[in-house]
Amino acid sequence: MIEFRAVTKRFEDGTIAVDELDLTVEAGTITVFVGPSGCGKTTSLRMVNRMIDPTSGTILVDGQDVSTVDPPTLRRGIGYVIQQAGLFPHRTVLDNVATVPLLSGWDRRKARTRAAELLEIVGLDPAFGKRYPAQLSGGQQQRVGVARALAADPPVLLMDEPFSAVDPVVREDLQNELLRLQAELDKTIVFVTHDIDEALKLGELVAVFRKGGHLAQYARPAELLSAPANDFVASFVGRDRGYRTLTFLHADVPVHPVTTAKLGERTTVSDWTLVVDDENRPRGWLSGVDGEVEVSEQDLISGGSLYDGTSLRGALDAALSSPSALGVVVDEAGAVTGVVKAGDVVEALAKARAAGEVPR
Amino acid sequence: MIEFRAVTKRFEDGTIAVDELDLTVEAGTITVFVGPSGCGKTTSLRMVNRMIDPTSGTILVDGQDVSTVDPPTLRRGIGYVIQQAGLFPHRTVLDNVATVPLLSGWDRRKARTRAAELLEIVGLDPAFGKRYPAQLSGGQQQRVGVARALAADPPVLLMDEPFSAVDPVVREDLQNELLRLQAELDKTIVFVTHDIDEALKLGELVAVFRKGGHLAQYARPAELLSAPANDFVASFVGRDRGYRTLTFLHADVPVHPVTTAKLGERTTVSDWTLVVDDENRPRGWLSGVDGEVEVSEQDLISGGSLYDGTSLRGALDAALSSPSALGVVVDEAGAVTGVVKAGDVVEALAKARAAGEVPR
Amino acid sequence: MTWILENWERFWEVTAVHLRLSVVPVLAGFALAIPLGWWASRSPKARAVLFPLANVLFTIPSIALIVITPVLIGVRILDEINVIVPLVVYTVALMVRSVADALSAVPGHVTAAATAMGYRPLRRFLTVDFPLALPVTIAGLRVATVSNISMVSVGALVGLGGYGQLFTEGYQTDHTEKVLAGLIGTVVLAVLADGVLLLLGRVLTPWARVGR
Amino acid sequence: GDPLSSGGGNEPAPTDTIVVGSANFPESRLLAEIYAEALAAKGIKVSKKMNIGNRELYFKGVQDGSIDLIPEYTGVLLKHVNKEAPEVGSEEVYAALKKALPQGLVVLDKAAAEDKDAVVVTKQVAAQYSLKSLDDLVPYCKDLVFGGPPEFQNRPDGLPGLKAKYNCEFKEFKALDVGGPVTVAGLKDNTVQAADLFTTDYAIKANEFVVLEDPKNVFAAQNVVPLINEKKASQQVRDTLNAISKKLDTKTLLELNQKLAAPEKPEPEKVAKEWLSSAGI
Amino acid sequence: MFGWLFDPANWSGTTGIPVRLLEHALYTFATLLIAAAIAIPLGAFVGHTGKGGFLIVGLSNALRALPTTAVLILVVLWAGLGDFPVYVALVLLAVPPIMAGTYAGVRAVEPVIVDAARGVGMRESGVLLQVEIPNALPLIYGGFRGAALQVVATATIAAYTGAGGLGRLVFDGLALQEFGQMLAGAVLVALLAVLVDLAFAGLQRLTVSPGLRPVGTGGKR
Ligand SMILES: Nc1ncnc2c1ncn2[C@@H]1O[C@H](COP(=O)(O)OP(=O)(O)OP(=O)(O)O)[C@@H](O)[C@H]1O
Ligand SMILES: Nc1ncnc2c1ncn2[C@@H]1O[C@H](COP(=O)(O)OP(=O)(O)OP(=O)(O)O)[C@@H](O)[C@H]1O
Ligand SMILES: [Mg+2]
Ligand SMILES: [Mg+2]
Repeated sequence: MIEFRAVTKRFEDGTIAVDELDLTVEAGTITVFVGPSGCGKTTSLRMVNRMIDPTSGTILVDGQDVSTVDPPTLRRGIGYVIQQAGLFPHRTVLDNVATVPLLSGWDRRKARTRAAELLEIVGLDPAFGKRYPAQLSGGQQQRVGVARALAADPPVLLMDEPFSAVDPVVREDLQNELLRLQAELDKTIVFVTHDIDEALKLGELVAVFRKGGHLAQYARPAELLSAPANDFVASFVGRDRGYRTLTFLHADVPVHPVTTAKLGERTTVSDWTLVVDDENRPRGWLSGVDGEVEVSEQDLISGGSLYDGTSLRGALDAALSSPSALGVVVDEAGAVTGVVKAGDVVEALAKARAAGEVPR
Repeated sequence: MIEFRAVTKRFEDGTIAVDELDLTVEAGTITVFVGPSGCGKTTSLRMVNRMIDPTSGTILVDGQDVSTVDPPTLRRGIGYVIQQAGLFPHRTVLDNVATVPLLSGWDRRKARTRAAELLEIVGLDPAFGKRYPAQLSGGQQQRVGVARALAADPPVLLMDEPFSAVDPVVREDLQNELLRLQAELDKTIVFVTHDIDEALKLGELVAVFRKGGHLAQYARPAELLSAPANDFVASFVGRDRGYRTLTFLHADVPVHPVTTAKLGERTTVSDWTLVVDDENRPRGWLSGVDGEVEVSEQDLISGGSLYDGTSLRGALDAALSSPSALGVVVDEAGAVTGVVKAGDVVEALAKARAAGEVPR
Repeated sequence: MTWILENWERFWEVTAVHLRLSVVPVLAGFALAIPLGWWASRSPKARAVLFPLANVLFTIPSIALIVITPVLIGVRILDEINVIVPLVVYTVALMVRSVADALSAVPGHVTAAATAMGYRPLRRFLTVDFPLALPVTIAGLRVATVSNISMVSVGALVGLGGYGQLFTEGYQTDHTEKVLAGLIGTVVLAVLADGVLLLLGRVLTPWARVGR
Repeated sequence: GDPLSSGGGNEPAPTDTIVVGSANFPESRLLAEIYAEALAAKGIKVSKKMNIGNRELYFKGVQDGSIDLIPEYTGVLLKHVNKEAPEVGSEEVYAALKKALPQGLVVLDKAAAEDKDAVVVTKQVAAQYSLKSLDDLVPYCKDLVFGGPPEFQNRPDGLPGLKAKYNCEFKEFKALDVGGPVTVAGLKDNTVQAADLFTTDYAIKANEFVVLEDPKNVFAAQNVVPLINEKKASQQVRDTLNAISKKLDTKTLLELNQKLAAPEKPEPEKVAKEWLSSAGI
Repeated sequence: MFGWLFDPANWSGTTGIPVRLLEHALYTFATLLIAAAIAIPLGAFVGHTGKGGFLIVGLSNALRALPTTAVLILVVLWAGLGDFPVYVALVLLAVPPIMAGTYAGVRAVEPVIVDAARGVGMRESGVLLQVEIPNALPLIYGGFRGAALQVVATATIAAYTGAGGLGRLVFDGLALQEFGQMLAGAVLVALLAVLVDLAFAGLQRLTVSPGLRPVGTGGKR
């Protein structure tokens, strides 16, 4: 657990980067600091491991006032991942990851073994261990950065825009990886970003900062979307708030049966028929033909995303994107279990709202 | 108009960056090249102004084979905006913008006057003209980069990830600016990005490339969303395809009347009542009270985006984000004209689909 | 060239002296330049003092330094130390700037990462900052070494100076071959030393050659 | 102040070894080799420290024990220890020198061989102005450029002496080297028309320069003399070096210099050994 | 030393301090001009084409190894007295730093900027002259000032061949055991070096675009 108590940072030149910040980061969660450039996110983060000392106020990590701990010792117990990974270009990937254990006095063998394990944990082939950072792609470097921060198994992890230098596709991978890791390792993570989508995706709680180091809102993502505290938050959270709120709703939507047909089969098509393969996985829709036809590949109308039962957002999108206006529902194996209708999603939302499940 | 005819580029080391590309960029439109890293977007773009020469195939700009034109002369007639702007650090902003006119032999006065005009056109205070690039923010530098490319009023503009180095908020500004400019100046623009959202927002036509320099699909944004040519495109275009398709639909949605009340008024509230100010602009919802009340600020339930009549996407989001499930419709002045319901949007979509307005 | 072949032993002897007289000042000067360069890389004030001072030191004619050194440090006038000290001074003057530049060029995010991982200052300097500054430092060291090899000849003033002896003798007896021999010796030695440092640099900084 | 006048750390070489030094011109080098080889032949441990740049350095070296023995010339050495010394004659100079030397340094017997300064002109200049002696030069001094070592301007037996005794003032003085190749080159390419060279310099003969006589004795005597650290001057050392001085006259020195200047440029050590054996020392 | 330096007698005549200073400055200036004329085009060309960089660095290091005195002696022995040997020796001294600085400067210009220059339609000469060299100027000046320093310091050797300059004071002072004069010479050389460096620093301020100075409104973090 990390507690900011009335923390203020004023730089020598008079800039107030953080202003009377009060905030508690729960143990075992990802908390995201988000806000426009220069709003004091990095400064807040760096005060936790004393890269910067606050002008006033107190920061506690697991109940201990950090100002009473010798900085290097404190830092060895807190993982830190920076933008651009900040890897040591002169050390191999393995040695980069082994850095903190070695600093903490582990013997070289043990540190290396641990480092190799970590590479696997972050999804890198151990063969990469021998390379130098310059020989890795941006996304791979980020993974190494995360592995390095995890090496000494610190309970707390600080991540400052760790994924901002990679392209959107890789970025999504890394985000998913982080969520998986967090589920596994159960760290207390503070994650800084200026990308609101990233914040909403990763954060259990999201702290929205505004210029001058003020905390504009500190809430769960769903609440930020549905009940922004003020215009600044509303505009920062951006458009599609209503649609995105659905991400956080898992209300039941009625699943309707659907007429299916196998590829190659002869069948009588009346309205929309869902064509599936031998494993009952969806291949496309058939429509506009009357009477008995043989189901062939070229008649298929494809498109439409699939709904795997996770959130109302997926259900609505499946329905909206489907040529038949029926969203295909699949199980874990990808087999069709039925269809959902957009109207039902809207209904489910209204119900959830009435039941107070949608935060205000 | 720019035509790629069976254009292939194989680099000395054997990499095939572009493979038999056939593609026509219509005059007066923005065409976006999008695709994952390394798929040959930059290479394709740079063959147009002969920064790279193709291994085989022909490129025509307005009917003329570029390989028959002296490269520097060709380039002076084609605006080129690079990632990170690529401004000349040793020249003032004004001189940067005046570069091409001066190269083409304009006299200094005229070139400067033109440059000053252009700064205004791209939305920069002419006072910036005296500064050096290092004194500008990233977003401002991008604008200068665009101004420089526009200086000689070239009919064709090549833009290679011009906005990738700026943060999302500024980026949105720049995108809007570009759309406004294009509407005004009517250039033929090829725009490279690896951000699919940017591509969908800016492109009249979008060319999706995949690794190895293959063109995976070349279509209008709505079509990419609703009818991706294959799995690669579908997954590259990403989730929310159904929802985002709505962006390109402008079908009518029935606007229902709504009970409104003014702030400070005494009124009888039964169900959801929309509270408005003196100019009839929405302030929030009132609900959960019975009988006559005085409408006061603290009873308001705020939240919910507004629908200004632009696309089905806005209508649906307004309805979904509204605490009352009623999306507030406003006119240009921001005054309330009624409400929309999510169900109606779903209906409108179905109708549009039946009418063949949604591309497959 | 024939002179070298005919007087191989003599040539070898002056080569050895020349080598000794250039290696010692380079090592000592480098060792001194590291802390000074570090200081200059951290403090603009130190920069403002050290750089002009280095310039001025560099302009002091070697003969003047050779005359003054024994007075300052109390050695005998014909002692080797008396040649070595001025060369150390020149080396420091040359190297301070490269060490400072090299250290300043270490990317800020890397040093920040090191600090954040719990490095204490000395260890960080020795294991992160300094190794990363090596490529630029070695480039500076190459220049300093080569310059030193060329400057050692001034030692001829006090009857030392390796190839410098050949210059004096050749000059006095109008013997161009001998001067040329010394010149060739100097250049060959310098090119060899330069090559050794280049290789050393490659071996010590394997990361600098990988990737893009 | 004079940095050379204050003391340095004095740590003499091992007492049983004699360090022989030389200045950085061939004749000095040769004489030092002769001393060294002769001493070595007598079983005395010798080490060499040759080619020391100039008198300031090596004289200081003898004082602080860096070297023990070096061939010197009576006149210049006297001027070095006593700038104002007026003596010019061979015996007077030698006597004055013995007195003037600082504590701990002695000179042994002087040789007959002399290598003194002389005003030298090229054959062409000599012919043009019909020059034989400095007296002949007087009317033309103001037309000629003179070259010599920098100190020649101030030495009593330099320009001041020429002015005082012959009333000769040159058009210009060019500071060159101490009777070395630069001076020779200057004469040859007519940068200077007259120059200060040393009488035993083989270049004079080789280039057919003309040495002008010095009837008024501006130039002091310059007999070759060993300057030695008194502590190292054992009887055996004294005897050996005195024996050398006895055999060494100006003609011998000229011949030796000629040998050194031979096209194959023999090493001085070799020339020294040959001479010692031919002289039977 | 101060006695000698402030004696009015030493400040007049054809061998006075002002004349020596002027001679020294002239050697320096002329040498730098010649060296720049050789080194800048070479360094710029190799930097621009990117071919032969290894050679340039190696060559400039080998040139640095040439002992100036030895070169001077050799040229005197071959070509006789005069200013020519001095210039040969000093130019050889000044070429390596200027060449290395120019090469490094042109190489260090960011590829994006060079790319942009081609992209707006500059010809190769324009890319080099209008973009690469102006952007390389800080490093070119760096090399140039290093060279100036070395030349000022080393021009004393002109005295070795009987020529003028502040070296006269040093050499003559030594020969005459006039240590005041010798030190005065050394101090004047150092002073001249500082002045020359200041002059070039001023010139650099005037000619290097303000855009290349590390300023910026946003500030760097
Ligand atoms: N060392 C410093 N001295 C003075 N001001 C500083 C310093 N470091 C940061 N600031 C200022 O403090 C404010 C907050 O900076 P901080 O780096 O915390 O912002 P941020 O939210 O991380 O921004 P970004 O998204 O751009 O990284 C900014 O106005 C910045 O200019
Ligand atoms: N000069 C070159 N020599 C060899 N291969 C090259 C060269 N330039 C580019 N390539 C290769 O050609 C392919 C396409 O490169 P290109 O720069 O066009 O990709 P891109 O789509 O612009 O990627 P990005 O999004 O990363 O900018 C890549 O595999 C790249 O490595
Ligand atoms: Mg930050
Ligand atoms: Mg690209």
